[in-house]
Amino acid sequence: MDDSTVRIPIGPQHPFLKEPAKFDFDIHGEEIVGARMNIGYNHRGIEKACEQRNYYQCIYLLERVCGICSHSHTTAFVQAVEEIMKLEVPRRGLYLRTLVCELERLHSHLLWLGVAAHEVGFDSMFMLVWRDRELVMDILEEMSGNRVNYAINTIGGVRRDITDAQHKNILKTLGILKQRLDYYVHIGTSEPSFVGRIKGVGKLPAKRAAEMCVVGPFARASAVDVDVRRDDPYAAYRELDFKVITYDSCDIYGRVIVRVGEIVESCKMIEQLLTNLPEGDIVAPKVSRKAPAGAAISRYEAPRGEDVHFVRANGTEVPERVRVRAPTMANLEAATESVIGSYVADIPIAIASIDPCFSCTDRMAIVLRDRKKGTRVTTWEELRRYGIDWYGKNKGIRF
Amino acid sequence: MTVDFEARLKEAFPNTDIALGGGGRFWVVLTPDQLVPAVATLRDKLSIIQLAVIVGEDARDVFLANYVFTGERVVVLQVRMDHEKPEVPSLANLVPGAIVYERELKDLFGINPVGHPDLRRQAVPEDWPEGVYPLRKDVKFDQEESTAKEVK
Amino acid sequence: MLENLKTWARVKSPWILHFNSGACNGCDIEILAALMPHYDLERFGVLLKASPRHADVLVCSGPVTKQIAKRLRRIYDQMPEPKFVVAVGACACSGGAFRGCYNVMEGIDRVVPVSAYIPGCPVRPEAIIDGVAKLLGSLQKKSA
Amino acid sequence: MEVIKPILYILIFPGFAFQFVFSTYLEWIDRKLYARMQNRRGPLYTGYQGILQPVADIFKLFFKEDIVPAGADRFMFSLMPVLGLAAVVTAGLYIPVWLFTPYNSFEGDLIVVLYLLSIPTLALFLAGWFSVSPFSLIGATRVLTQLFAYEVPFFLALLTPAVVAGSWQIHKISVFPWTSGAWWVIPIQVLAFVVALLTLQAKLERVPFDTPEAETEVVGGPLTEYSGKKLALFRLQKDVLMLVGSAFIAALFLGGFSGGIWLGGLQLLVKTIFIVFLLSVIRAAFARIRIDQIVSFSWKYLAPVSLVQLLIVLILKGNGVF
Repeated sequence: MDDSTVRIPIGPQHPFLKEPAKFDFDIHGEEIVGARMNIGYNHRGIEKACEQRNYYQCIYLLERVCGICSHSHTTAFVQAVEEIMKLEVPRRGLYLRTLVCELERLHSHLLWLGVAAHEVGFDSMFMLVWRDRELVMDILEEMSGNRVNYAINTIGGVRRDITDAQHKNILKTLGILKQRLDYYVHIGTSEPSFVGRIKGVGKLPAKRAAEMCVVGPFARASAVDVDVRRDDPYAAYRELDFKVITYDSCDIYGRVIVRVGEIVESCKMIEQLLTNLPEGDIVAPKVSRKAPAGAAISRYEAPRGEDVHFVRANGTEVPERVRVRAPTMANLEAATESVIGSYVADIPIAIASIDPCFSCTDRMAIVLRDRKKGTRVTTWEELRRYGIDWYGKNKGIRF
Repeated sequence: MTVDFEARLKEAFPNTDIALGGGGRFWVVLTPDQLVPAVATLRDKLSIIQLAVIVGEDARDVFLANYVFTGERVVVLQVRMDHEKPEVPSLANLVPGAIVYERELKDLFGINPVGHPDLRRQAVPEDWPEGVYPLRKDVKFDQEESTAKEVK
Repeated sequence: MLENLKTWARVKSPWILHFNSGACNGCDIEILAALMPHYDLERFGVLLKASPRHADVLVCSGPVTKQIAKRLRRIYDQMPEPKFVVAVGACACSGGAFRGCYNVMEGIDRVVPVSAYIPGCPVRPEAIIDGVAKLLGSLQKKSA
Repeated sequence: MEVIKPILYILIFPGFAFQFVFSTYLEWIDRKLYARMQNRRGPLYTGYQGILQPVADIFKLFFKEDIVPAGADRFMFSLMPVLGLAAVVTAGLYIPVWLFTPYNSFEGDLIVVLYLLSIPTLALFLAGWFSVSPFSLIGATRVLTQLFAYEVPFFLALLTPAVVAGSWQIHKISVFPWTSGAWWVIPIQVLAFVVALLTLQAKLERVPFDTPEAETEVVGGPLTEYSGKKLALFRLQKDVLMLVGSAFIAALFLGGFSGGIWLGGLQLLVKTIFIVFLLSVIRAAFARIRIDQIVSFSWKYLAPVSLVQLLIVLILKGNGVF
């Protein structure tokens, strides 16, 4: 059966991918022996476009790098610009920025939990989780006026303050959400058919995870203890009390545990932020439109992992160079590798387990390691013949 | 902590220009030949192995490639290249994660990573014109040019 | 009589195929959100289908990157007649924030014919429902 | 009159017309229940509470362009939907809906029905096999693998009531609890009933046994390349299969539909909807399990459980309890 490896292409349009990307899997029966991916279907040239826009316009463009972690990219960008301009952001501004960060993490992780359930055909959980995600969306909409791209960051602070009524309402909604979360935590970690699909699947050992430079919940589920919020604190995280959740099972189950734990931590952080919300301005006064020459690197713990922005200013209103490194970029290679050895049925959940975001990544990459040399793209006829042979040999069926 | 790390970094890179930038980032300026030993030094002496990103830059007279390493602190290795023939040694053997970023250097800036295992077209489509590197400063795009005639 | 039946069935049962042609995800999650309990597009008989062969309406988001344009065309060609395309979001309508970027096509209608444009960045689920309802309404009018 | 009667049976009741109407109604019930369990409304504006939604779906598909993929085997590709539908509709003719025995009922018709109910699965497999897409092929092989997993427990489970009644005739089995007076044979067959429900779910390829059609994995499975009329026939086949499957389980395990045309009809309605309700609950409550998990689940649990049930029944029967 040495020649019996077939390659199935998945994407760029495939129901498990909400975004375009292309994977080629070499399969042997139902087992995957090689994997390789092409991304870049989403490359829109944002980095070049940033060089033609001023700093304020860039914020809005970068918000549209990705619709799920839109706040991550703007925060990372404005932090870099603030560093170059040497601006002091008022504490209330930092707190509100952090508040949106954590709300975004909440909605992103809920979204992920739903999508993960959908990948293994657990549509009821998908629907119910997304229903309660709407609660978070409502809070965000009330705060910022938008559901997805909040447009709340600006250089030197945030654009909108919250009122006392909103303050109360957020706490109230959070109370409802927390009750429901308990249920999802229970289901997500104990429902037998769900757990049966995720336990022991998509293994990425701790050592390999460190080598492959993975970040975010993906790394933390492989017992790699990294979290920018703690290691290199920004915004208001210095003043917050939170745990970094890690787990050592190195599989998808661990990633569910880590994300679910982070949802709970996020709820706690939001409460802390709201109770300790300082009075004062929300944005620094007199922000220049021009940034002095210089470069800055800004790190941000997005829901998916570490988001790195590099900004070089040249003394004008327009940045010289903006570089976005989205977390998915660092994780995809490792994720594709972790699929090797499992079944075809595990592809969607294994790829989805890193919460991929190709629009952030919008570049191309490869992977690696064909266990068998000389795999090839097969034609339909070969594929059919292979199937007939396989069943003939293994199940004694003749067609 | 900072002093300590700075001292160790200076010890690891003698005779090199090291600057402490904003946010506590260290900038180390190198020539292309110094890159591979420098990455090995970072790994062995300071145990920093996580490559966050490679940022290419077109500074008009030279090309820059900033290798951002994160770990205990953020260290940026800045490599300066000749504008006429930009080349850097590939880090593919030392840091597997560098493959994607290097490929993108080639696609968007035309910086050639020497010794890269697989240089395919990545960020740009297969039928992208040869020798046009979109992020170079001298490349301007006519907006109306980007129509969809070829697919219709 | 038969024509009426045809229109009725067509209007009452639009199955959609979602295609992301380089969007930022914002519109995509809102399309999904429109199918969720909060908005529940299934009330109108809308089902999200996986295969282009099963779908009637191609719901397309994103400014169409040059890499994906051919794929978009192919997906469209695979759909059986009668078929409709809905451009969801400012990018899909005109390129939106990405207009003028070197790797985008500036709108779905450069590649495939579009029946309905739903603007917004990103589109709200209510707007998607409204857009779909208007598309269906226009079908009804055409036949009447 | 004697000539018209069989034709009426086949065309009107319990043949084509009745089955089409009732099965689309059942699909609506299923979709509504499923939606309600997910806190949604489900179809709402097509007829009263969306009751005509499945009908609209099928009509729409009939009016759509019908594409046969370039590399596909045209004959087989077109034959399969018709074959599958014909098989289930024929099986449906044996539903014992009257007080008297159904038309063409005979000793041993249970076996015929069981085989007729296997044909749609094979049709689906061949349909996938003769399309030209890798997803269809993977789907098709999964259909067959799954068939090996659930078919034996399904047969074993349906054997139990037959053993109890001592007959291979569906009609006799269904009225046995009433004619013999031993109504309590119904509760003691609960294990077989559960196995039959789960395996019917697998036959219908619904969550948690929907690997062959898993959207996120293999697009549409064997049906990926189907469109228009042929897809409509497959959808209809699924609906009719759900009707026939639930009606048979109701007939064999829940005491049939005796009691004259009105009472019998009411019983048919209530009992079938009850089975569909159970199927919907199963669909809503689980995640999809992998194909290897399906196989091991059927052979580790379903098959032994149905054997145990058979043993219980045989012991009771041997002791002359009924």
